[in-house]
Amino acid sequence: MDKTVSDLATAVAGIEDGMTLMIGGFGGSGAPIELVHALIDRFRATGSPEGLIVINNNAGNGRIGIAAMIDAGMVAKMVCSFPRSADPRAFTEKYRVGQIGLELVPQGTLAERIRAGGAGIPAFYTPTSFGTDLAEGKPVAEFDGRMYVQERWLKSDAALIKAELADTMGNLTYRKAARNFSPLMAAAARLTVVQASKIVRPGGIDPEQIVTPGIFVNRIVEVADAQQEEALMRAGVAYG
Amino acid sequence: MDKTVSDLATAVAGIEDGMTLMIGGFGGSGAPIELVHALIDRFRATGSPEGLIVINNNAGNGRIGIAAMIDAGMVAKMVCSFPRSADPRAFTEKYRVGQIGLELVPQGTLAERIRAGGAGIPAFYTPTSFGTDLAEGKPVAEFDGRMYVQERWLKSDAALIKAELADTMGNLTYRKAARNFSPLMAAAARLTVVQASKIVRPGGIDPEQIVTPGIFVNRIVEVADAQQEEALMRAGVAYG
Amino acid sequence: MTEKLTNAQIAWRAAQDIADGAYVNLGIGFPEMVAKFQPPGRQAVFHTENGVLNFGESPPEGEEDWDLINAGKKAITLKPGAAFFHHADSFAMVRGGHLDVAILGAYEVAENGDLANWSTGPKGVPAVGGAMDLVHGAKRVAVITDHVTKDGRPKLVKRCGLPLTGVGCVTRVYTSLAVVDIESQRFVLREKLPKLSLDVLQAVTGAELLVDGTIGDLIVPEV
Amino acid sequence: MTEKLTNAQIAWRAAQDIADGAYVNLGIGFPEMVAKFQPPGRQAVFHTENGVLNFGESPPEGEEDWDLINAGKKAITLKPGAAFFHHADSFAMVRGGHLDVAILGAYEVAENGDLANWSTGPKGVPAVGGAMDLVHGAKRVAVITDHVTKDGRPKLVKRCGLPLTGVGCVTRVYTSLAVVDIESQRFVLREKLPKLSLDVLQAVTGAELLVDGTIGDLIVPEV
Repeated sequence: MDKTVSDLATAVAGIEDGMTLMIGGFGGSGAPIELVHALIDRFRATGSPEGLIVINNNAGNGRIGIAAMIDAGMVAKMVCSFPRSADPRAFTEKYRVGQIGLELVPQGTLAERIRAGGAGIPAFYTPTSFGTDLAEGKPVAEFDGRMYVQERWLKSDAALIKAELADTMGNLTYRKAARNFSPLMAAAARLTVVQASKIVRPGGIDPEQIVTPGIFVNRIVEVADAQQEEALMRAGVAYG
Repeated sequence: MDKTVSDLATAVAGIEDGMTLMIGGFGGSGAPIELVHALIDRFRATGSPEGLIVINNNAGNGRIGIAAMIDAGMVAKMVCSFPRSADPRAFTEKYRVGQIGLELVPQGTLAERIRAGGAGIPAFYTPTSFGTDLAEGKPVAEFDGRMYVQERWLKSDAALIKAELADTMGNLTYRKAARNFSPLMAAAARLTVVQASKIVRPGGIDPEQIVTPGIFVNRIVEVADAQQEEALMRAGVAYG
Repeated sequence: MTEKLTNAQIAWRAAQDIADGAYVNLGIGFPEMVAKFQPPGRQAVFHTENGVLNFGESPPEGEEDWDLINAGKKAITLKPGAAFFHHADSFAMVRGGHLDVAILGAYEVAENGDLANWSTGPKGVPAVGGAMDLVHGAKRVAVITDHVTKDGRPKLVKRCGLPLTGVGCVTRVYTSLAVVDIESQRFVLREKLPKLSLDVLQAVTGAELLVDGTIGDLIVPEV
Repeated sequence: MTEKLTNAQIAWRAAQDIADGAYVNLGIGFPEMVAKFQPPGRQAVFHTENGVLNFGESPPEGEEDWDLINAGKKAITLKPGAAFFHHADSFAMVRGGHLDVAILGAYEVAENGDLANWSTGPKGVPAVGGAMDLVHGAKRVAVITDHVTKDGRPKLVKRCGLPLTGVGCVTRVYTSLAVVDIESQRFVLREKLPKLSLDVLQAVTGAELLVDGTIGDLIVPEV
């Protein structure tokens, strides 16, 4: 079994119009910039994929990564907890004129909904957001004298993930706080695509240290010197 | 901050009559034999703790560990998925004459209920057990055309856990499949007590490799040459 | 009905349907035997509920590491690319639909896909383990079983009489006499022992066997 | 009301109530300042929602590792004993009641413990982050805030007018003028600036301040 693919274009093949797409990362940490840009390249060449629903903690930063997807007109809706980042122009401009949708989800609920999607838990109760505008229309229930909001799982057609090490079977480690949502998204997506700084043979990662077991991963592509979104943004880089 | 205690008796102090106690391990792997035996020692010396509700995948094996607790008469009820182990005499004898209770929980539901307890999720839905005797009396609901059973979180007054490495702040690693329920129980208990093969200074475990962060741990005691339940059982050892 | 497949032969037949690279959970006991019979060139990744992916055979006696066991508490070994994880992650794999196949034993399988394999009734100590999770998680849930009980009663039945493990979950049954799919709540016969007549097979089956297209010959080597 | 505490002084006061070894989450922005003012001999363990426990100060400019950031996306460093974990585990810590204290900013705090700190209304792009989880997770949820808004209106109110972050969640408020507990859905005054009269303080507070025992002097060094 070898899940390695040779290039970024192959890695993101099969992500089509209207799909729901989870993208790992919290701000710039863990953002799979090269995979996202490969998807933008395809859109520029073919006009597809568009109409995407993108799930990420934020809604893009500067003119790169998810922000560049939004700029390019590929994103119909963002599902996120914090669309106001350091430089949220791309999202804000389209949101103000009604050209992009937003489902705002508290960060812990977003994480837990994605985790539930991967774990086969269709719904759960959380105290988070009870009594607030974000709980409107959701079922509530009392347990042990306290009120809770029912939340539904989140799944996706595909996930784009940035890992540190991968073995060819798809076992993954992450680098520092770049881990964030990625292990959850890997499990919640039908097609999980990973860019890893290095791909090693099976056995090249200690079984104790694997964070995402390969069962959750479909494709891996090596991106040895991956770009860092935060650095690109601070350098004022725009993609395309 | 130093969560280390000097001996096993101190480690299990505060576990009192009638408490709910999670005990890590799946069969013999990960069973914190020394902590369990320290609790039995106290019971033999003082008559307490008794009337315990014990949560573990199994219901003891041979005449050691949880089985020895049951033999000693400390356990009012087991919450487990598989009370029939290689040598389940201790539980079976008391169960047949109605001297011990049993709440039978499917293994994945047991894991998820404990995980929910640690994560502040009071209830969740699972497809597991729908339409079976084990779902009797539980609320059911339909999501996306499929039926699910509502399950409640499991929390406990205390947890006894076996780790491999611990640092003095309570960060833990485990050894191979001895991990099993322990990271979940550490989070779901009010008082989490850990026996570790080795205790190191903070920074002595790579932050990437910590499985249980110290926030979930209250006390650590070093047990350098911990006994292996399976080996003891095969040797026919009885505790006490 | 003197001629029937041995357990090993049933396991062999089930193993032929497992694709290379499939993620597979084998139930405790008889189903564990399936791992031995993977066709050459194919390598499945085996999952055990207690937190290991890609484990291999048992170590030689005396070399067991009792921290490295499977769900049946047997000592195992690791293959390259193995991973450890905790029980919640393990059952996320199960319940979340990440396993390609689960192969389980059965007391009874009903034509509506219901499975009974965890309790023979109120006597004794009940124990369920991970069976109820597995039947609702894997993409394909298959059963391997003798076609009839030790005293000759059908194990493929109209409706289960024993306590259920899961509702409508089984899609294929490999027996000592036949391979039967469950489709639209009916048994559909796919293969049978070549010398066995349909009538004789039907007589030891507790619900109607539909025939939909050709019935293949169930031919299994000595194993 | 010319005399009031600076933000740093409010943060200093809040820091005095954090025990040695406490697990603490500080909200983005102003609350982050609390970390600087831990009393000598005490060391809290700071948690950030994006998956780090026991982080320390920012690195010098130019030495940032942008894979090592806090919830405010600022570069951080690690202390010995730090740990990384994913977002679901991070919010298990939050929601599961494992944090001892969360200290957050506020637009409004009501005498019933309701907090509004995420939205100033329908205009602009809404963003909530982890605030709604934090207010229902930590064992103690405290707020640090100026006592009044920039245009002089009370931030401690009878009922919040802005969209809520959480219901009945705040137990203590550190302001530029006072320390106020919330008990049985009422504001209870614990400390005030020594020269400030109760009447003047009440006049800039949007709900009644109860007095229960002595009112301490809120004395804070220049920081």
